Order: sequence, then structure tokens, then C-alpha cells
Amino acid sequence: MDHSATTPIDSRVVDAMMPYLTQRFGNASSIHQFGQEARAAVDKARRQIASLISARANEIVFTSGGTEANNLAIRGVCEAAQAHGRHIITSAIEHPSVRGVLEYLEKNGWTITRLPVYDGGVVRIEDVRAAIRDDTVLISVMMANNEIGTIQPVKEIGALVRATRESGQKHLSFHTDAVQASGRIPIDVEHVRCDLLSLSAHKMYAPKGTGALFIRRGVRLFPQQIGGHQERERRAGTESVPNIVAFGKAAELAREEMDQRQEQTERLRDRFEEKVQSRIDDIVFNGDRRRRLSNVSNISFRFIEGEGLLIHLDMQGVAVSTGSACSSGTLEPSPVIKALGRDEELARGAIRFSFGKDNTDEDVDVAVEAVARAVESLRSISPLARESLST
Amino acid sequence: MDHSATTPIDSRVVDAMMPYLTQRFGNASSIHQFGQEARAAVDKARRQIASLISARANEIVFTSGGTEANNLAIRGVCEAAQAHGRHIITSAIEHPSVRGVLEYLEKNGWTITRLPVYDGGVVRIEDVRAAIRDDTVLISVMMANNEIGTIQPVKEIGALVRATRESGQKHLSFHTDAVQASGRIPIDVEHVRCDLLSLSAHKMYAPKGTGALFIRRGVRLFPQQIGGHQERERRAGTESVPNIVAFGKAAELAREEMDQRQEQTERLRDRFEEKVQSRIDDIVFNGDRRRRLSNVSNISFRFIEGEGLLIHLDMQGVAVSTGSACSSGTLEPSPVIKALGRDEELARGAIRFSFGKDNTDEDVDVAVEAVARAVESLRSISPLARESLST
Amino acid sequence: MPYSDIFKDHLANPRNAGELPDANAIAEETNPVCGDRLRLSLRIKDERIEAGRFLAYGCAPTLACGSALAEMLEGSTVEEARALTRQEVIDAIGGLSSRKQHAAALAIEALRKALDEVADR
Amino acid sequence: MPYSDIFKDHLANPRNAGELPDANAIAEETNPVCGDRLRLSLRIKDERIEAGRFLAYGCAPTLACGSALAEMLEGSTVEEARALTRQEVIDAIGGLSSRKQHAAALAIEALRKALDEVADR
Ligand SMILES: Cc1ncc(COP(=O)(O)O)c(C=O)c1O
Ligand SMILES: Cc1ncc(COP(=O)(O)O)c(C=O)c1O
Repeated sequence: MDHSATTPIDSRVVDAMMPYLTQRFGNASSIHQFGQEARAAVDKARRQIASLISARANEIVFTSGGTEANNLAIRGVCEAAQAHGRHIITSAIEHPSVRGVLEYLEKNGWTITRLPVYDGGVVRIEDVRAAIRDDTVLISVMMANNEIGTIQPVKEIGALVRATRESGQKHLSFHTDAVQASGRIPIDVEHVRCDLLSLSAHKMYAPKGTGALFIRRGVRLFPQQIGGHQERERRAGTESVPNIVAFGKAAELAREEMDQRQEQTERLRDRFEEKVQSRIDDIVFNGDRRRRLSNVSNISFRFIEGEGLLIHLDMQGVAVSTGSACSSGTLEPSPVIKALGRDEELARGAIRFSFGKDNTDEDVDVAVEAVARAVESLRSISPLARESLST
Repeated sequence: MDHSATTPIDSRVVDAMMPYLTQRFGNASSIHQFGQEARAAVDKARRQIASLISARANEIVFTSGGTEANNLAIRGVCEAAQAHGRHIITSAIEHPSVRGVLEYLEKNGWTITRLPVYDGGVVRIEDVRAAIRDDTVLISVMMANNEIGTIQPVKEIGALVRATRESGQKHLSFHTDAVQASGRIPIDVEHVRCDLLSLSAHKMYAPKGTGALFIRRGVRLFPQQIGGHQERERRAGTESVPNIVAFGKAAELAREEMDQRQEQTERLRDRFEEKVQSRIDDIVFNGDRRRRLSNVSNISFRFIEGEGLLIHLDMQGVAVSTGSACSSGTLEPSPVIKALGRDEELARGAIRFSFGKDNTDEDVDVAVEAVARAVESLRSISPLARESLST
Repeated sequence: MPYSDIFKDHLANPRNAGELPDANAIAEETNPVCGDRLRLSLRIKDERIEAGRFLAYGCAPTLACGSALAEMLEGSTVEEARALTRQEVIDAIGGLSSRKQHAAALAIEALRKALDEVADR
Repeated sequence: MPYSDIFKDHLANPRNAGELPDANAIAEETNPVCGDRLRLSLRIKDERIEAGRFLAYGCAPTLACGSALAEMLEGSTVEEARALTRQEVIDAIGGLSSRKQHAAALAIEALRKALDEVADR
């Protein structure tokens, strides 16, 4: 139930990468046959990734994950464009790896406009339009949110950026973090018209520690990891051949099985939400329910706090997340839920349930029972629950 | 014969990582049991790596490879120390990932002193001492070179840096790139007294795409990949759990089998060099032969160019490198060999043979035959060879 | 982040949860930073804590500390209760990382407040 | 970077390597940037290239282009040889990435120089 945090590796993906963990161990930078074999494998994966998002193979740069892809996109473009302006537009609910880089830039003199997402968790295109200034060089808005799954109007933003550029503001770029969206909804960079798009393998049934950045042909970007000719000088470092092969295979499978996975997770998610709603009072669904990924359900349970619930569920074998997986080491209430205008209590009581292609009806039913039990137990010791009864 | 470029993955290492490619797929940042299992595995690997170099586990930060470790070390320390000076000392024969970052800093106003290595390929400690200025904040000298295998006087540099720091220059740090040295010679960070030390898994019979940076407790460094709490805020991004587990296992094996591997490769290397020398004229060994890694032999063959030789050998099933694996996509003569004072012809005719723990006497003998044949063939078409005969 | 088994057990099976209808010492403490709350109700007779109950809202350590504290208190003397330290609470739940120890502090504060209330009378 | 099989074969089994003792057109070209060298010696009789040999030093494409060129020249007329293009040499070795095409340029230059030598007489 925590497929937004990470996914198990598909056995077909493991099979595809195995030869590169055993006999085919060449370094893709080597000229000899072992090297060329590795090079060919990396290039095949590049085509597979490109094909998932309708890009060209040479527009794909492999990275060590979604975090690096976001860092490279934002820092790379900003370094290249800073002579033309130092203003960036983003949403209030980006992943920490986007949020973090933007805070870093802010400390270094950049101005950041963070667009509100209102109670539905969706940015408004009018807000984006109004935020564009003469010195705006980057808009970074994620495709789908990692906590509540809401899908942002990236196509509209893409069109707006294109139009703004055509009207003379040449140095404006559009980056979208598609780490959660990829493999879950169809992505077409021609359709979205983004200039940069981030992906991560481990959200797509491939291993952790590999990602990719789509960099549209012609987009100027300064490399961040320097010192080697790999990835056409856009990202130095020996390529992680087995992981890249795995990522490629996973992209191919995601493309082929997209519809089926979408239907499957949506059915499970809806079953789950219906049952939870009928079993448990005082809950609030977070995020626009018509405009979100099919596999995510984010629910705030009043009177209780997410971490206790998470541990309770874990003890019953049900894995979930509070806030973003990456920031759940700290106990601050989720900034995403707060951005929806929820009060502190609801923000702290939010839990993300995220379904995967291999989940079953039974998993859902077990989870519902576990949630009902855990919520009941926690509410029984909560002073907030008592107070609400007595009022 | 190209084990300096990369190594095959040890089957015991594959076995160790397999569970993390299948059932144990948790995200080490997740609080629930799948996450904790991953966290424990990463922490075990951290102890294994630490133990290889006699460091503490919390001084190890995992990265996406040696290139990232070098980038993080140098950019991270320089960003943190720039208020105290903008001068760096390095050697003329660093790996492109160190060279590249330093060139980048140079373009941004830093001053770089590149120490000569003379014909032996070894930096002199007097030169290091003489190069230290009041505004020097970093010395980055590799432990062992990737092309010629020469071992640098890192212990002396470490002592010098410590003494300089004690005499008041508090902000001076010492980084050493130990990517080629690790697993091949014993490393003890207490002995070397370095502040930062880079490692890469794929030179140690573990997968490509994972590395580590040792950051001595108390050393200030700005993170480069931002936006997540991983690695104690020093390197954001979901950890590559299977690769990290593999890296840990490989470090453990390297420690256990160090002596044996060293003896084995040295014996093979010496056998190879003796045979080549007795079979082929007009060759020059590159790098101080008494002061180098046991597994590397770098030889310049007069009158011919390395790439042709490499392809010839490849067609005979013998994999070798010209120049650094990472820069062999371009045809510039190796800057390392040029730094030895060799003329252009010798620099272009340099080939690196590098042996691994699983090479055999027979591999050596096959390689010698192949080299003899290839050199003869290439010399037969070389105008330089003709000219040398006629004079 | 990993919590001990006893910690998790306190969470899944809280001891002495609730409020005592006949409590003679009740105190609630709130952590102003994170909003965590811990309410203790004790029935004290002849300098001995006959019964203790807790209610808690907040992060998992706050809940576990509440449960552990309420359990430890029952049957102890007021003097013993006064001498209870943060570390004893932490030990009772199998340890806490330093970043989480404020939960034990909250528990001890609630306890002191409750005991003071009795003393003041 | 990947080279074709025919390319590699030219490298492993160079055609027409060497120098003609009775050549009547000899030319050597050097690439000033990288120092690659290509020497051609041709025996031309009645406007036909009876024999052609090459020697080469430098990167692999230079060697392969030398070999391919020498092979193509033998038996061709001087006019045909003059019409030879860089692309034909590239095709003869199974293609070359754009960064390596200077090797074929060097071959064609050496050829023109050799042919000019004959014409000048
Ligand atoms: C939306 C989003 N962006 C970026 C990332 C970071 O990717 P990675 O885990 O590969 O570093 C994540 C992962 O949690 C994510 O959900
Ligand atoms: C000395 C040295 N440093 C750094 C690196 C880069 O490490 P990686 O290949 O893991 O990026 C290499 C690899 O070739 C190396 O030999």
C-alpha cells in the first residue's frame, strides 16, 4: 500500500538486468567489445525511456534518480539562464528535491514565486500566467503530486510557456517533475511541451538509484556532475549499466501495460475509499478526487496523528506513508496537506495509501480492517476525540 | 585485461544484492518495516565500507559513483570554505572528474596549482609544501593513478596538511581520490589523515553507479544534491539499496582477500611485462615501476597509436585501454602520459593493461601473443617505423 | 527512526488508556512546538498512586511515553513518582533517538504538574 | 564510437600496405591538429593506377581509410581517382561518425597531392 514511496522490482525487469550483473560487465565508455556491448545496452534503454514519453533518445540523460534529475534540471537551467533573469515560478506542493533546490537558489539571490494549490491541490493556470515576469527564466511544476496524487495542468502551462517564449521571452523554460506520473498516466512531451521532465526508475518497478532527465533538443543547461564525456557531456560518471537496462525494460513494460495498470489500481483505490468511508467517521479526503493518479488515496483521520497510525498499520503488515516518504524522518506536518488549507490536526493526521499493479482485492480488504482497528485504538487514547464527543 | 576501467561483479556480491532486487524492495526512508529493513541493509554496508578504510560508519556518504564523490568532495568543501580562500592544489594527473571540477572552479575565479609528477608519475612532497599559500583551502591529490597506477605520497601530504592546520590555517582540507587504490592497497584514513576520500564500487567487483565519500567528522561541506534527508542531509536522493548492499559486500571481500589479490595480480603483471619486454622492441614503461598498484602496466609502443592497437587486441579478445577509460571517446593523447614528459608519439602509443583477481597465467600469455602480433602489424604500416629503420 | 518492539507494543496495546472518573490529580501538558498533548489522571490515596490513566495526541513517542508512564505510576508512591526521570521513561519504551526525547520530557512535565496539583491542596 | 566489421578488418588485415619501390607518384599528408600521417605511393601508367600502397600513423580511422583508399585505387584510372570523394572512402569502411571524418579527408588530400605530382610533370 506504499507504492508511491517505491515499487517492488518486476521479475521481468530483474531478468533483463541480470546479464549485466554477471557476464556483461563492460564500462560503456570503453572502446572494446565489452564496452560497446554496454554502450548498446544503455542506448537501447535510452530509446525505451524516450519512447515512454514520446521523446527522442538523445534527449534523455540518465541520472542517479529523480532527485538528481530535478537538481540537474533546475540548477542546470538556472546557471545557464541567470544572465536573463533570476525569477522562478513553482507550486506550493513540489517534492522536497524541487523545493530544496529552489530554497537553495533563494538563499543565493533568486526570487521564487510559489503558487497556491487551493483545497483541491491543483495549481490554476491564471495564477501561472499572472506570475510570469520579464525576468522569469523557469517554471517548475510537477506533473502529479507524490502525496495526494493530484495532476497539475501541465499541458496548459506548456502552452503558456510556448506562447510567452514566442512573444519574445526566449529564455523561459518549463520543467516538470514526472516522477510520480510516469508509468501511471500517459506522458507525451510533445503534448505537454515541457522543456525538461524528470523520471525515476524505482517508482516504475525498477531499482532505486537510477533516473532520467528529458532535456528538449536546444535547451541550454549547465552540467552539474562534471568530469567525463558520458551522456554527451551533460552528466559525467560511469553509467550504471544494469540499473539503466532495468529502467529501460520497466519503461517498456509500463508503456505496454499502462491502461491495465491504471484500471486495476483505480478499481482497488475506489474499493478502498468506499470501504473506509463506510467504516470510519471523521475523515477527510485530501486532493481533488477527480483529478488525481489512479493509485493514490490520501486521507486525514481526525483526532489522531499519522505516525502512530503508520506504526499501528505496519504492525498489521500494512505499509503506508505520512507526508512525503523522503521527509517522513521528521515529524513536521506535511506541507502538501497544509497547502490545501487544512488545519494542523488534519495535516498531521494525513496518511497516503498507494496501490500497485500487483495489489489485490484481498490486500485492500485487509488494509481496510487494519485501518479501522488502528484508528479506533488511537482515537480511544486521544484527548481530541474525547473532547469532540463531549461537545 | 582492463580491470582499471571496470571489474566484473563477484558472484558473491551478486548473491548478496539479490534479495534487495526481489523481496526486500523497501525505501530506506520509509518508517515501516520494509523501509527499516532497507535502512538496516544500507547501514550494514556503511559499516563494511567504513571498515575497509578504518573510518567510522557515520563518516561514509553513499553517492552514485566515484565521479559524484569527487564532485561532492571538491565542490562541497570549496563552497563551504570560499570565505577563507580560493586556492587549490592538485596534481597534473588527476582523473577527469577531479580535473573537470577544478577547471570549472578555475573559470569561476579560483586559482589552481597543478603539481608536476616528473617522469615517474609521482608528486613530490616538497612541491606540495612549496605550493601551500595562505588562501589554500583544499589539496586534492589522488591515492593511485588510473592510467599508470602510480601511488602518490598521500600519507606525507596528510601529515603536512595536519601540521599546516595546526599552525593556524584551519580551513585547509585534504581530499584524495582513492577510486583506483581501494581494494588494491590497504587504506587507513587515520594513517593517511585525509579529510575526504572517494571510492567507487565498480572498481571493486561491485556494480557501476555507486560510490562513497568519506567525510571526516567535523569537516564542513555543502551538499550538492539537495532536497531530502538522506545520508544525514549530506546527499539527497533515494538510496540505491541493492547496489549499496553489493558495494558493502565487495568491500568486505576486498578487505579479506586484499593480500591474496595483490600477490596474484602482481605476479601476473610481472609475468606480462617480462614477456612483452623480451618479445617487443621500442617500448617504454610508463610510471615509476616500484611505486605503483600491483595490477597495472602501462606501456608506450613506439611508432604506433594506441587506438589501432586497442582495436587489434579487441579483435583478438583482449580488452585494454588507451588513456583514461572516461576520455577514450576522444582521441587526444593521454594527459597523464604527457605529464610524464613523454613526447606526443609515446603519449599516443600508450596502452594500459590492468589485471584482476580472476585473471590467469594463460590470460597473460594470450595477451602477450596478441600484443606482439598487433604491434608487428601496425608497425608494418607505420611510416614512423620505416623512418626509424632507414636512419 | 527504528522503534523497539516494546515501543510498538505500547502503541498497539496502550496500557491504562483513558480518564479516571474519580481522579484527584489531573494534568495536561502541551508541547508548544508541535502541539503534542498528554493528559494524566491519577487517583492518589495515602501518598500512593492507586490508579493512573493517560490520554495522548501527537507523534508516536508521545503516545508510547504516555502509556509507559501510566503503567509505571500505578502502585508507586508519590515520592517514587516525583523521583521518576525522563531517562526512566525512555528506558521503559526501549530507548528513543535524541531527536525524540522531548516526548519523554512532556510525560515527566505532565506528571510533575499532576503531582504539584495534589501538593498544592 | 562503434566501428563496423569492415573497418576493423581493414585494421587487422590492411590492404596494400607498404611502399612501392617503383612508384611514380608519392605523397604524404599530415593532419596538423593531431599529427596523423598518411603516405601514398602509386605507380601510374597510361593514366591508370597500376599499383597503390599506403603507410599510416595515427588514429584507427586514418589507418582504415588508408587501407581502403589504397585498395580502391588499384586498377582505377587517374580520372576516376580524381573524382573519388571523401564519402566514398567513408562508405568503403562502413561509415564513420562525424567527429572522425577528418580521417577520410586526410586520405583524399594525400591522393590529390599524389595525383597533382604526376600532373605537374
Ligand atoms: C514527485 C517526486 N519527485 C522526485 C522524487 C525523487 O526521486 P528519487 O527517489 O529517485 O530520488 C520522488 C520520490 O519520492 C517523487 O515522488
Ligand atoms: C581515479 C578515478 N577516479 C574517479 C573515477 C570515477 O568513478 P566512477 O566511474 O564511479 O564515476 C574513476 C573511474 O574511472 C577513476 O579511475
